[in-house]
Amino acid sequence: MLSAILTKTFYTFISLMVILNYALLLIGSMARIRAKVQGRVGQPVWQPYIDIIKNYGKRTAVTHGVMFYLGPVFRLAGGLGTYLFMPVVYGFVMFENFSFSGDLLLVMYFIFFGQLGMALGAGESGHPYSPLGVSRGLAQMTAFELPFALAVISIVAQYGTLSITEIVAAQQGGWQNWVAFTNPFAMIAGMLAFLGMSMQNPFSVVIAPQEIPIGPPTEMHSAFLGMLQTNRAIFNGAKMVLFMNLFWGGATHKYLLVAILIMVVKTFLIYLYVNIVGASFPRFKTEQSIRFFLGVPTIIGIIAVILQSI
Amino acid sequence: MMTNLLFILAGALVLVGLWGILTRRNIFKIIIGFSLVDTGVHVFLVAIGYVKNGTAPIFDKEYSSLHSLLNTVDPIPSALVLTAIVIGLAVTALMLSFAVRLILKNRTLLVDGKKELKW
Amino acid sequence: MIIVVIIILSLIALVSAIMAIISTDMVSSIIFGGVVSLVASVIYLVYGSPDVAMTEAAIGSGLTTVVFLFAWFRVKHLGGKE
Amino acid sequence: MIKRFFTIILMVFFASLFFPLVGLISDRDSVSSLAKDYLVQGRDDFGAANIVTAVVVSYRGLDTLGEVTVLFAAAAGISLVFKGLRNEGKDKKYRVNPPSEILRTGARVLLPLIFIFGVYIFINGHLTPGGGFQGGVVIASGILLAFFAGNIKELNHGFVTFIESAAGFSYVAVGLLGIWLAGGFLDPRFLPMGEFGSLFSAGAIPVIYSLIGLKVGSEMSGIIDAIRSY
Amino acid sequence: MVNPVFLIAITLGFAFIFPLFEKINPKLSRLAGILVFLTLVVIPLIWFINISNMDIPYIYSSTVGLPSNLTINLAVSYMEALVLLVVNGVGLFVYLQEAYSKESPWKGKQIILLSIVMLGANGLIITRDIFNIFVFMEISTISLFGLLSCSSDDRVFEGGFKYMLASGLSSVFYLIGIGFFYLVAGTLNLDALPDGINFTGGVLGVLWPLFLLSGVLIELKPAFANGWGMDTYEAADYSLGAIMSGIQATALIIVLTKIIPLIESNIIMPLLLVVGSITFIISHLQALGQSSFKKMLGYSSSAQIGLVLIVLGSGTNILLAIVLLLTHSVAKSGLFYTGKYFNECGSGRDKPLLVVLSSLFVIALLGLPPFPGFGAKWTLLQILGGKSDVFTIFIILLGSLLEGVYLFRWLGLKIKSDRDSGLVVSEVVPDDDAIPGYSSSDTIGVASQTGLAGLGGCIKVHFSSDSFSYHQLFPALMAVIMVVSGVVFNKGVGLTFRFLIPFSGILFFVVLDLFRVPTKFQVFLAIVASIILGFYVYPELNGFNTLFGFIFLFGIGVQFIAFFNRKGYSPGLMALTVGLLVSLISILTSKTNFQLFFSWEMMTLTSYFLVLRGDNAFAGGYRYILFSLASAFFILAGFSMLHGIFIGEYMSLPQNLLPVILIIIGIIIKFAGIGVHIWLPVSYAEAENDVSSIFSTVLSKVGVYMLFLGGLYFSKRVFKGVDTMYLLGWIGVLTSVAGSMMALFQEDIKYTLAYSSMGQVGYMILGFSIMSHLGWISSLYLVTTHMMFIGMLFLSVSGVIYRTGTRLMYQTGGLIKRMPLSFISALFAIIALSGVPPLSGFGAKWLMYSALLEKGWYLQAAMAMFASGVAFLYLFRLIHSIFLGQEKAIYLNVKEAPAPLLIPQYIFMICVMAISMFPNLLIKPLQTVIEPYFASTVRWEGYEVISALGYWNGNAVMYVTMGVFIIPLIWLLIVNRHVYKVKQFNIVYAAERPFKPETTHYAYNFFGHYQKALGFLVEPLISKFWNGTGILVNNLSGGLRRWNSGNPQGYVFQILLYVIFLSFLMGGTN
Repeated sequence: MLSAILTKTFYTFISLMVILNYALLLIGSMARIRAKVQGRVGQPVWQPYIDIIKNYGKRTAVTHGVMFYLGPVFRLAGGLGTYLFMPVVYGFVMFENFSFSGDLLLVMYFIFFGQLGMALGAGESGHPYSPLGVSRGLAQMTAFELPFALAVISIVAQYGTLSITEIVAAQQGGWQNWVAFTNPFAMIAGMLAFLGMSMQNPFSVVIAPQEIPIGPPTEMHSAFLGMLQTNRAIFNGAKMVLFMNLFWGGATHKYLLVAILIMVVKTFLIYLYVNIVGASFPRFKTEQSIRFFLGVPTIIGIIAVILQSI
Repeated sequence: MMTNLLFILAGALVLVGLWGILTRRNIFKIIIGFSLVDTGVHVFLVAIGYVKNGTAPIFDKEYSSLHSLLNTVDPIPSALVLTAIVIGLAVTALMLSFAVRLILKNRTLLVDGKKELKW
Repeated sequence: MIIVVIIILSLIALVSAIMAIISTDMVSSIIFGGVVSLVASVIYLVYGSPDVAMTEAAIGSGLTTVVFLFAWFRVKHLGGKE
Repeated sequence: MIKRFFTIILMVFFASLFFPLVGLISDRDSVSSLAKDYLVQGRDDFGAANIVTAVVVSYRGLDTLGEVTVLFAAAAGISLVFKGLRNEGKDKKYRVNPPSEILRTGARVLLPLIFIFGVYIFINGHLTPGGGFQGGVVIASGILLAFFAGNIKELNHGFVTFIESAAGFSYVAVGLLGIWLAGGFLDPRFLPMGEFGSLFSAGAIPVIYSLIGLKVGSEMSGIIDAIRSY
Repeated sequence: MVNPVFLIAITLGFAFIFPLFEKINPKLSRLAGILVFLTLVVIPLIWFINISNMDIPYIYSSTVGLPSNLTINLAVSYMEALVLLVVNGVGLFVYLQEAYSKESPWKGKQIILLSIVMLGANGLIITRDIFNIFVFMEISTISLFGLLSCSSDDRVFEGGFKYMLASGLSSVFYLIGIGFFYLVAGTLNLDALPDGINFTGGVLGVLWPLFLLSGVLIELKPAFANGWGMDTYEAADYSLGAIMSGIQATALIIVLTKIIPLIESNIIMPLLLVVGSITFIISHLQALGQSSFKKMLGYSSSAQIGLVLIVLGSGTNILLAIVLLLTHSVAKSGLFYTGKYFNECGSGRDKPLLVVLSSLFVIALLGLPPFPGFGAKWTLLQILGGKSDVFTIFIILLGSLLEGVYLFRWLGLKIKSDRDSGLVVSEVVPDDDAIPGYSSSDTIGVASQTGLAGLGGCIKVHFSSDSFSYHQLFPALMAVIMVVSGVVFNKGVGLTFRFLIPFSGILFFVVLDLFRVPTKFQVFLAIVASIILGFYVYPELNGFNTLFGFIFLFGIGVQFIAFFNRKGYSPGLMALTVGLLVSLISILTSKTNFQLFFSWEMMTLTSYFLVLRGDNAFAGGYRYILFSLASAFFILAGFSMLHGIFIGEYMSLPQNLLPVILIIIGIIIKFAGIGVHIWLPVSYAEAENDVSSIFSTVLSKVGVYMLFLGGLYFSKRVFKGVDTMYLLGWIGVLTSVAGSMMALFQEDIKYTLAYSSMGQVGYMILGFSIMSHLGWISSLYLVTTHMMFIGMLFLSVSGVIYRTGTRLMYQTGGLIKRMPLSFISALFAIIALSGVPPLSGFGAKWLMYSALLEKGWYLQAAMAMFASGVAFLYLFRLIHSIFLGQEKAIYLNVKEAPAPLLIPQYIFMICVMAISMFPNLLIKPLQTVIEPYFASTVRWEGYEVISALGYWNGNAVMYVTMGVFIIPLIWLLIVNRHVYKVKQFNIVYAAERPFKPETTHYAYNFFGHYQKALGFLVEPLISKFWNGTGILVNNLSGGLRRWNSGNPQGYVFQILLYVIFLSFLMGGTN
């Protein structure tokens, strides 16, 4: 019994390491690509590593109370939780994490866990900008939650199961039976919702750099900020993996390394899509983004659901 | 034939009385109308008791009980009317006294002069 | 024969009833009321119920008219014309 | 104007309610069955000559009791209504000319006659037409005449209420006697029937009628005294 | 046996002799009066006892010892003895009140007239002769006029004059009726009618019933011809009001019961039905708009007479009509007197006995338990339901609801303190410049229109000796007699003795209140009582009852601890709360429909008075009772047509579905479905803090219990092509979305929580309506867990309100430093409530969504997710505005919430943690309960619950989350070892430090942008709609009131018109 637990923790540790490093590199390289597109030299690809090491290195002597202390911890736990209950690479024991003990609903609701943590920590900090950012973030979250939920529901209606592994299994066998192609409306609604999740430009009012300096994490610094950045990596990674599994047939292959490579390519493309949209759109006000999400994406989502249910 | 005449009279008295109550605005005229209706009803009741050329139901020694059956008037309606007339007086007297107090309070004889109690 | 008497009496009663209602002077309309009940008591006599006749005469024409007059004199000073 | 119009419609409708039956009912040639029983048994049960009195006092005694209570209540009600008004009406003091000569002397002659006549009526209630009510009212009109003629200035209330209560109470007592001694409530047969047609015949009917006479007389005068304004 | 004539002889003898007697010795004469009135009560009592056991039909005596057909007969049957007993009882009550009243005791003539009124009433009831009825009618009306003349208000002569005209006319018609009757029948004696005579043939046949009936009906003040009566009610003294409605009306109805058998039934029955229904509805409407108390009661008694006419016309058992009539007569005269004392003293502030008495009388009038009217109305509706006479049922219930509207409005305003504005607190965000107080916007429209709004007594009522005068003893005696007779009658209808024992608990606590026992001690006794009740009831419970029994008992029992927080002495609180608990438990243990409905109504009443205890709770209580009454009447209509038994195991499926639909509508109103929800937020928020926490934890579940109770009924659900359960599902979802959306924009904490509990109940209903194993499990799981975490949240919030004194979120802030324990329990509560994974809330969400998806209700699932997202928003707003953010200077020295409030919170927290760790602790028993209804589709493997769609291992999820949470925490602790807390405003803030840091607390209009985007969804359309109906009803009643123009000739015109109306009803003359 004990060895099973040990191997399990070792496997989880490995998969965490993989996703952490991959995500950090991805963020670094994406920032560099964006810079090149805008004609700048841009920061080195491993810049996120530097930030994290710098932040963890710094010692701080200031805290605003217990909740402020627990804020980042909650946030990181949310990110890790979302990641751990999802199979990263289909078919390999090493990468299936704890997906057997919780299904799609659990993962969706774990996103809330992260949001709650950040909100509480920010609220406690006493900085006026952070609750402002939190209220915007939460409002936007409920908005994009609807199309995402509709997309998820139409997939569940299509395959009749909530567990992610089965959904990925059902999409094997060539690109033509990926959800993107068998249930295109769900994919569109899902990807539009993913824009809202990614805090990229059209919907970046939550951490609007000039308006309310980086919103909720304003007061965070040193180790707290470091923890938030690690979470930013893992959480984005987890979300990309989730969307890959749900819509793009997940990453699977005979050999582990090739499967990981497929996962890298697919998630890279998803992240690229988000950044391109981010780079080319101005920032929405909160009510505009709410109205946007409850408009077209929701209608597409409803169509997707109706298509599946007849 | 005799009772029909009385029915007509009774009906007419009642109608005149009601007409008086409804149209006259002087409180006393209304009460007079009311006593007319009362008299009309009493005439009606007596008319009901009349038997063709009947006499009063009062006997003296000579009348044997059987012979008397033929032509006496029905005693019951007259008994009723006796009570009804006295009750009529009691009601009219009480109504008059209420009317006097009402007129002295409202300082007008007209019935719809000053309405304090409505809807 | 008796019918003719009845018809005459009924007519008198009706006319005085109508007069009682439409006459402007209050005392005369009270008197007319008295006349109606007087005629009624005569009619009762003719229709064979003397008890009722006596009561009607005494109460109808006697007391009612008096009570009316007494009440009228209490409020006469307020007597706005009809 | 519309009010007048509606009243006419109302009158027409009531007329249509009454008059169809006028032609319908012809004279009745015989008395109803109940009346037959009263006419036949009236003489034997109560020995009263005047059947109407028999019906009023004994057969339907409760009605008459009710009737007396109505008058009693009306008298009490009227005195209550005018209690508050005692002064206002009176101080008007119309220019009341003193009773004329004829009235005064006439009254002096007539008063005893009226009172005797009244008493006669309610004592012979069971023999001749008339009875308690009629006698009482005659007495009351006698008192009325006394007011007009100025013989009586003020009706002394103590005496009137005494007669009223005493007569009423003894009337109820007679009724109760009826239960214990004779058949039922207000049954006059506990006194001897006496010889048909004579003064002291028909059991307690004359007693009841005289009590009623006294009561009605005092009540009527009470009412007149309350209402009269000068 | 006593001869009936003595009733008449005694009163008459007393009346005649009294003037002399009073001259001799006034005190003694008054005592003699009591003696006489007492004998009037004793004689019928002897008859009643003898008749009921010797069951001889009649005590029969003919006056004047001759054979009965010749004379006037008096007869007393079982029914008449009962009526005599009550009528003379009321007479004695009025005599004692008036002869010994402080200010203006009645003297000679008035006492005579009162005894003559009693004589008239007794005569009317016992005589069997038509003309005699006329005489006694005249006696009672004329003596009433005498009494009228000495009223204090001098408008009485105007009213009296109209009354006389009307009663004169009615006696004229009656006399004409007697004439025609005598022509046809030949005799006047009701018992000796010659049979075989064609009674109703030809013209004559119609005339005599027309005139006889119109004579009696006009005297009974029917709908369109009762202006004269109402003016008299307004001007006359209270005692006369009691006489008119208590004594006279009752006697006249008995006269009517004598006349009805004479007339052919296919003419009289429809006539009575039509006249009764019109009077019942129209008079209630006219009473609605009244501002004068006496006139309101006048209209109400004419309406009650209408109800009795309906019962007589519907041909059901006459005893029902009599019971309704007698309850009305006693309750109405009692109400006249309590109203008199109330109006004299302005408000019920320190008049506890008056408050209790007038509430009892109002409840009795409305036919609510425990009074006889309830049992009578129930049996009546059962019989009507048997004949499926839907129209009459609808009329009766509509009328009772209208009566509830104005009676409870009066009662509420009288009890509530004058501080209470009587209007509804603003529900939408107050505009920016509004001072942090309340801006009143709307009410059900009725209270403010009638100018009564300012009036009202305060519920903070305390028994003080000076407020108690022996005058209130007599109505108290009446109320006690009524309660006892009610219990006895209802026991006859269907309550077993064992069923009534728990209700004696209420009396126990009332007695404690009388002895001014401090609340703390009472609470202790209440907890002991609830434990005993638990053991007493536990063996009987099975299936759903055990679960809901646990919820009710555990929920209220734990929250009793919160009552320890009350200082000093608050009377009535424990009596009502224990009453609520007992009625909830008896709902569970009731075996028959009647018992179920009895306890349902008791629950409604006790909870109404609990709501009314709040400071500004008139509007809330008023809406609460109106909607609860409406829901109860729907259910009553449903039960009456159900024929089968509604309780679980003896289920018999109904033939048609209409009754089930009615019951569902009633239940929807009870759990505040989307269209009928406006009462819930106002009443939950305005009740006192600990009371409103009981309401939202326990009381909101009763509607859900009723659904489960009738579970099998609702499975057969296609009604006219509409799948009722699908519809109910949509109502559930819409309620949850609406509840969450509205909670989002509230500034007042309690309103947010009230809307939130409304939303959560929407989920439970959605779960039920899925009608599958998983659906029911999710609903029941949520029912249990919701009770726990809304309890935690409510109590922690009431702790905050208790300490800071304000209910507005944006006025507080940063309380985490002052009240950490409340913060922790609030944090756990919002995590659980919003469904975030580790805690039990997620379990409920998981079950719900898998049930929805398994069923295929995809859109509902999406809406539910959106609603739970919005729920997460307002919960965060709640905890942020209160506990996080900037601290306010005035709340710097706020202490932690008192212990009694914290203990229940942490008890609930333990349960929540237990269920989160081991979900099967709760799900397994639920499965066994639901097994008989739906096959189980959920498998168990160790701690993992697997459904057709997905799987969830609560235990593993908890461990992983703990692991993922603790490792980073340890890492952070290691890195930032020596850290010290910083003062309030030491933050990286570009601008210079604002003078007062708390101004930067971002809490007011927290989701402003959200409101800009989705505000249109929350427009108070529904409350506008209900206000519209309120105003419409008010204008309707205003219009109807105009009909009685006050002009005597107008009234005469009305009466004559009414006679014509009756003649048409009789089928026209020729």
